[in-house]
Amino acid sequence: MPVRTVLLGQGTCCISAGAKQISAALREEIARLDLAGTVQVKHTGCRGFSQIDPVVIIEPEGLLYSEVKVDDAPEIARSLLPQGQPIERLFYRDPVTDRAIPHHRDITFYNKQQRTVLKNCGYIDPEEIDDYLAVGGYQALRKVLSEMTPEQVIEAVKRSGLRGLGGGGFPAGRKWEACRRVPGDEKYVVCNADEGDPGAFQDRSVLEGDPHSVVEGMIIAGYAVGATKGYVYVRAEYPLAVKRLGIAIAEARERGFLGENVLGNGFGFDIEIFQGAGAFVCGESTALTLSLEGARGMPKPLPRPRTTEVGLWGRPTLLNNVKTFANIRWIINKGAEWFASQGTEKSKGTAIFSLTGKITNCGLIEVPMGITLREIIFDIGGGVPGGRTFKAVQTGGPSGGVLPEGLLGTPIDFDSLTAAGSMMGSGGMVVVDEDTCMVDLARYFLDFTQKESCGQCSLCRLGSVQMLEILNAITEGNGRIEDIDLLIELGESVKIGSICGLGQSAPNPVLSTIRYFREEYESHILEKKCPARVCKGLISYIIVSDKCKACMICLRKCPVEAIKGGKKEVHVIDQDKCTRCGVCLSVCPERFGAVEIIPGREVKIHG
Amino acid sequence: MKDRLKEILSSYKRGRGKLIPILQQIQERFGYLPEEEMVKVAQLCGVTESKVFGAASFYAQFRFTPIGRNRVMVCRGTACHVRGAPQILNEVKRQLAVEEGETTSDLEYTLETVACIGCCALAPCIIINNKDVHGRLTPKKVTDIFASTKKEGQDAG
Amino acid sequence: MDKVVLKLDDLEVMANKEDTILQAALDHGIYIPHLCYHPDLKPFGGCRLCVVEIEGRGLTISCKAPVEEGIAVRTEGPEIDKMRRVAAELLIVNHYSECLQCARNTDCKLQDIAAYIGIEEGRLQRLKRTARDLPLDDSNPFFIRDPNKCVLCGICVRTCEEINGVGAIDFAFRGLDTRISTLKDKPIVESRCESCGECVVRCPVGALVPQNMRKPEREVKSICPYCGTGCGIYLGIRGDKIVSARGDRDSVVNKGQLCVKGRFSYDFVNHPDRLTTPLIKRNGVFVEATWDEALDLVTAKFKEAQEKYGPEALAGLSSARVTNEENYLFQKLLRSLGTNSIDCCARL
Amino acid sequence: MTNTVDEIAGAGAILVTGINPTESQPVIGYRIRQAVRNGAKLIVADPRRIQLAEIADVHLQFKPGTDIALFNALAHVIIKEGLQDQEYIETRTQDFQHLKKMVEKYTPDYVAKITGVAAEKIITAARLFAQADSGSIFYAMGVTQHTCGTENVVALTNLSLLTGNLGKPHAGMYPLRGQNNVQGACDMGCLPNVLTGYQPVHSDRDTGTYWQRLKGAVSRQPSAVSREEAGADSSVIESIEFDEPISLNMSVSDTIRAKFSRAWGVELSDVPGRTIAEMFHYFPHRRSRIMYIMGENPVLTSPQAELVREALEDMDFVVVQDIFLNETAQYADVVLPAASFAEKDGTFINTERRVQLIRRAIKPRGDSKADWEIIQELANRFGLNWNYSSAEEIWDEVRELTPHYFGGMSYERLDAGGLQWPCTAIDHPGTPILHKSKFARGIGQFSTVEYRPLAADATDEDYPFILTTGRKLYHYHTRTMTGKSDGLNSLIKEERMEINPQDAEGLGLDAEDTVKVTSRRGSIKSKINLTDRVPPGLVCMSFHFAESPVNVLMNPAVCNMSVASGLKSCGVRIEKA
Repeated sequence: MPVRTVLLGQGTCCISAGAKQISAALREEIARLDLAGTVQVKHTGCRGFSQIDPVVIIEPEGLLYSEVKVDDAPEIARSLLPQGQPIERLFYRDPVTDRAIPHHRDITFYNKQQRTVLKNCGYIDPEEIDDYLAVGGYQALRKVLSEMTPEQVIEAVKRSGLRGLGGGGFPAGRKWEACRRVPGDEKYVVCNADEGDPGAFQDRSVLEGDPHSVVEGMIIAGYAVGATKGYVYVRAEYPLAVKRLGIAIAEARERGFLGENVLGNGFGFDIEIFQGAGAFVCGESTALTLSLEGARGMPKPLPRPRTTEVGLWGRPTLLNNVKTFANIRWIINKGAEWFASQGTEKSKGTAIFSLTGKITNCGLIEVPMGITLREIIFDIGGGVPGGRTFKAVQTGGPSGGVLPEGLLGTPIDFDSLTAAGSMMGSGGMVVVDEDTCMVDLARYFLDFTQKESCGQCSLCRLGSVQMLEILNAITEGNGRIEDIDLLIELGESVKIGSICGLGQSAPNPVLSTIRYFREEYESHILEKKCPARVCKGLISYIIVSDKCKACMICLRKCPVEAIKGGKKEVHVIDQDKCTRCGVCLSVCPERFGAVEIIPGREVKIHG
Repeated sequence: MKDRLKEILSSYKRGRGKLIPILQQIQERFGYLPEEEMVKVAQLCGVTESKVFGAASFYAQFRFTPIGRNRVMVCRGTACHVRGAPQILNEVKRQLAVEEGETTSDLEYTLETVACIGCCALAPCIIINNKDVHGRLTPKKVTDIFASTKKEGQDAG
Repeated sequence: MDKVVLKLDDLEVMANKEDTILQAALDHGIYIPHLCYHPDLKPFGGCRLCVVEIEGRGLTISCKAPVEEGIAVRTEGPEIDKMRRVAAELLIVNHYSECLQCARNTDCKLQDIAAYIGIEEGRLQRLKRTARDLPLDDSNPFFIRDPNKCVLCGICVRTCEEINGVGAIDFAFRGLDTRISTLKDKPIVESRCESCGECVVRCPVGALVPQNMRKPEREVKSICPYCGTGCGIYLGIRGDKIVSARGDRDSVVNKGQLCVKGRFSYDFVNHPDRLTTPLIKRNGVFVEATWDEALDLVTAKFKEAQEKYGPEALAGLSSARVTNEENYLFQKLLRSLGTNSIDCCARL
Repeated sequence: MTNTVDEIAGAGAILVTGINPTESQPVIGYRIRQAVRNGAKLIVADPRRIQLAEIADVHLQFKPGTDIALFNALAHVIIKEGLQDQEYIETRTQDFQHLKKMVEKYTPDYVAKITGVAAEKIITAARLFAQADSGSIFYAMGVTQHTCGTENVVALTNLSLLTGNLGKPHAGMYPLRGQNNVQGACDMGCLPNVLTGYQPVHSDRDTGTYWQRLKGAVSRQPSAVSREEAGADSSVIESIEFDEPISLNMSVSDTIRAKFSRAWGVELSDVPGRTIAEMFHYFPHRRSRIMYIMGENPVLTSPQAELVREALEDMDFVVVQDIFLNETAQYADVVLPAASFAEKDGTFINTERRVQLIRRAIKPRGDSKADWEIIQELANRFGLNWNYSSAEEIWDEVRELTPHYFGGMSYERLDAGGLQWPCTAIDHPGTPILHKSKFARGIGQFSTVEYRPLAADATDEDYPFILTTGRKLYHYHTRTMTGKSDGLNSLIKEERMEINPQDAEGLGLDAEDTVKVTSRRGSIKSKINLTDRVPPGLVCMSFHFAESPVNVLMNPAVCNMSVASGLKSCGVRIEKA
């Protein structure tokens, strides 16, 4: 029996950081040292702390090595010899205290979290069903099939208070019940894994790290609503998730969890993977079903029957998010009451966020509902790095909004976030600092939504473009003060008038940035300055004369020959010629740091 | 009510359900969707050619012109954006002398952007040929990447 | 048919149970702005202009909302007006603006909406023009497609699909790039389009217009002269020429629909090759003659042959294209002249 | 047509054979597609992959000339699986047992060998048609223009009767009319043997006449329905529901002749007249000496045009009355200029038996006159002393003499919308559906028709391809009208014979090549269209273009029952020109 297990995260992010090569090297070394009998190397999903990937964990000690390189493999292997010692230099260092932390359980990023859905991500091999079974996998399904009626299952989900974790927050139990009630012997269960929100990757991580939990949840849902067929609609940009889910489904079928006669119970259910071809709007239920049917994913306008009544192929269809399905086994195993005891009055259980942006500890986190933004950002996330100042946090992706520092006390739940002008959305949480321009951020999100607009309804198609054009003008220095009110008017109309959630929420980033950062808009328009020094039209590159060593690098590299000067002659940027491409800044040797960006364009005096 | 239901159900030609997977396979094979193939798919799925094109052009994944030997995707995810993706995209454009969605004239590179590849910790990043992720980029690093890949390409050629 | 009573603004109206709020309103003379609704087609819900408020329930689009007993519907109100105005303004700045150069000038739904809302120049100027400059498709000899005037109501797409079952066009791309397209945006003649023009007659704006369109002065009801279906038509007349044709919506046969021939192919009536005077062949060449000369000659020859060979010498071939009355007289004449040798091309 | 165009969209199942409605009757094509969208099952039986085949549930792509075997096989499956409408058969038909016995040998496997259609497809098609709530059958020239045309129709009628689909909504038989007033021309008595409303002009006492042969066919396969559906020529009186059916005996025709003689003030002949085929192709000794041709172009439309030209040249005198100087007019001694449909009042009868008004919209071009005015002037030169001042007056005379068809159809009523015959009285609503409660004869008769291999114009070594004909959407008939439209001409410029790419490759043909097509009767030239709409071995042309007069190639052999020409297929040889 192996004495030790080496856990190696193999999520997309880990692999991007080189986890595959490390694994190969490590295995080779272990074989070379003849440790194969006592050390088992296990591939797992991502553990979520992307910032320090690739991560190697040694169990049972619980040692964590961060930012491991291929060259570290021999040393890690040697440390696993009976006489081996932990490798201190690979320990994670707390960014605040700079203290080395050997054990993963002591890392603040982890110890403030409450992992349910992500519990096994990073601990089990997602390509081995036995690993899943070893942590109690498919017990919920066995229990459901042997002890519970479909109605009892639905009752349990209802009592748990679980709400749809795809963004909408519709009570899952009620949706299941509605789907069960519609007569029909042909129904579908669809798992929405079309995670198109730029800046969110929790669905991917769950599918890569613990795919069986989703499969199990779907089978239980199928039993509860009376469906025989399930689809997982997953982005084609997630090849690893597709692969692991495919393996999981095949294994589940082999073990009798899927098929015509699940666990000999007479209940038949099977799952097919459908790879979404890239359309953000397909996260909307009717668009998603149209997409499954091979059509353009154009959401169907209200009033219309719900998807639970007329869904895929016109049949009753239960559509839930990856995380919603992944929660089901816990509700069944630990009980609805256990689940309902977590979180807040109206938002039960946990929330998962992709914590990114200007944040020290970037990664995937699972927290109890009700935790405040401040706890997430500063305790788990470690605050803003590089001594910069926190400015705002953006949640909910393109559909959400930004919240300023004053709202950091806002508890995380569906309703509080919405009230603050943002939303839970699909769980993106992007922290921005003083170097981020809020106008540019709003422009960025609108650029995204207008590209992703299905083009069907006039308000979303044309309104989002109109707003983008106005924001472009503002960021280029051509804004008019009345544009702010125009943005609000357009935004509110698009909000009221668009067909689907994508359109209705498209103005949120603009409206919330105006709400909390109106002065930034005003300085763009009135002072022609971008305070965050981002908007090209409203900044200037200058060469600080006493830092300039007249090395000629920037002068030669400037594509428009806007830099004057010569050998031993301090360089100066001709602001009329400068296109603000930023080449000078990137080529100026770091030790000089002579090129700086300053807000505004009235800088000729510097010449 | 019965009539309405009948109408709803009969409007579905289920062959259509395989449309997108089939298009994905075609693109896998050709790198893009050739016109003749779309005509064949239409017949196979029992829909008209315009429907095939309408659906295909809706999704970001599908292309209608041949693709370069190397596919460069610049992530335009939020994390990448706030960490400087626009500059990265500009630099890539300049390196390859193409705009987004275009292919270099020597068919060596196709430049695309992608909503998010989910490597937010590595932001800003690009992914080449769907496998090589280059993260924590600066414009300078971009220059290096293409200098080396171009060289490799030449060596291979 | 079951009826329900509802309130539309201050009017209490009775509507068919199957109707939508928009249908009920239009039936009762209450105009609710709309672009993408067409009575022949399933509702689409894209233009968002037909928004109304059902009291106690909030806003909804009236083209998809069914009437219900007792509901009170408001077709105007501050929130509705604001949203509708913005939607209309967005459409207008996205639309080619030279109305006088448009074949649909004065017969345009977008103009109707602008008139209803009352466009303020100052408001429009705040917005960026998003109208495009895409190439026209004039490949079809009978109609022109102008994507720059298209409002993406999808009526043409639905017509082609729901009315004709052809499906030559569909929405393509998305966002601002969304357009109505054939496979790979090729010219419409290279698609499976059957040139029936059903989309042209339903287009609410000038995005689909007949080539060389001339508005008729008056219309005359008739029946299409082509195949045996017998579609009802209205011929559009200007001066003494046929300049257009449209389907008769009241005809139970075609319900307003026509094919390419029935809608666009009346050139033959005014064609210079038409026979305008009797001709007599003299020495192998046709020479113009008066009616008297021609008919006298025919009479003389008929009589001559009858005397020489008997009445059976005469045979007549009648036409599947002339009227019943004429066919009747034709056989009456031949039979009156003593022959039963009359046939038509029923078997050809 | 037994039912209406309006009912099509609600059909439960539709069998389309020998017709390409999306090109030849486009609006009916829309309705069929609409029916499919509404859930109808569509079965297309056609050697070509016509457009409707693309949306069909089953496409039975049979070898040309094997229609009867196929239809009998469908009957076989229906009976074998007990899918027939037993109650209908018992109450409304007779001789079911004969049919049952006859179709016994037409097993799917046996017929698969004959037709080249997979047995499973035959079974599927039979089930789809028989299990639907209602089933309608669409056919036209592709079925009737065969040497066995009438038999084909009988076989189809058997299917309709078997499944109880005659006399109810959304069902029935739809023989589609190619021209706007074919139905009217026949209903008006422009046939040698009958007067208006198919009233017999003479008895069948002479042998060898058209009428006699028709009667012969009737007695061999006495299904009332099938004869009516075989085409207007066989729409004999008894097939229709009249208040007082007119029986077919000698005294009746005498009475009728007397009635018309009295009304017209002339003595009517009871000498049988000649059919079009007889006028041009057969019995040269019985050829007329004088031809009066109104609005027709037989030089292009008749099979074996050479014979027609010869016959016309041989005539003493030819009068052509038309709106254009067409190919036939070249053979005329006198040409009379007629007014177009837009320049006169009158009525047309459409394919669903609906009489509809046309109205004068503009005045006749130049000195041209409405056909009826020309005929009247001619009549008066013979001293017939006619005095019609309007089309309506003529119509009223038709109504008076044909009360069992048109009695109730005043112009006033027609002005409000068309009416479908029979419409016997001014308060009669017209008849949308025929045979609703009973057949004219009281009972529907199953008839037995056996498949016979096509002998007349089979393929052989010298003529290895089968040529069939069809219409194109963008043209009409011989293009006398559509050829004047620049738009239509630009959409289809010339004839292009459809040929399978495989065959073209075998012949070494490129897409832009011109071919010479030769049959046992002549040869013509045509460009080609490489398409898999036609299977290998089959080629297809239209008769629209004078430059490629396909009927030159055709076999004038007639169906021995209905005298329709065998225009639909013949063996040909194809060479690069």
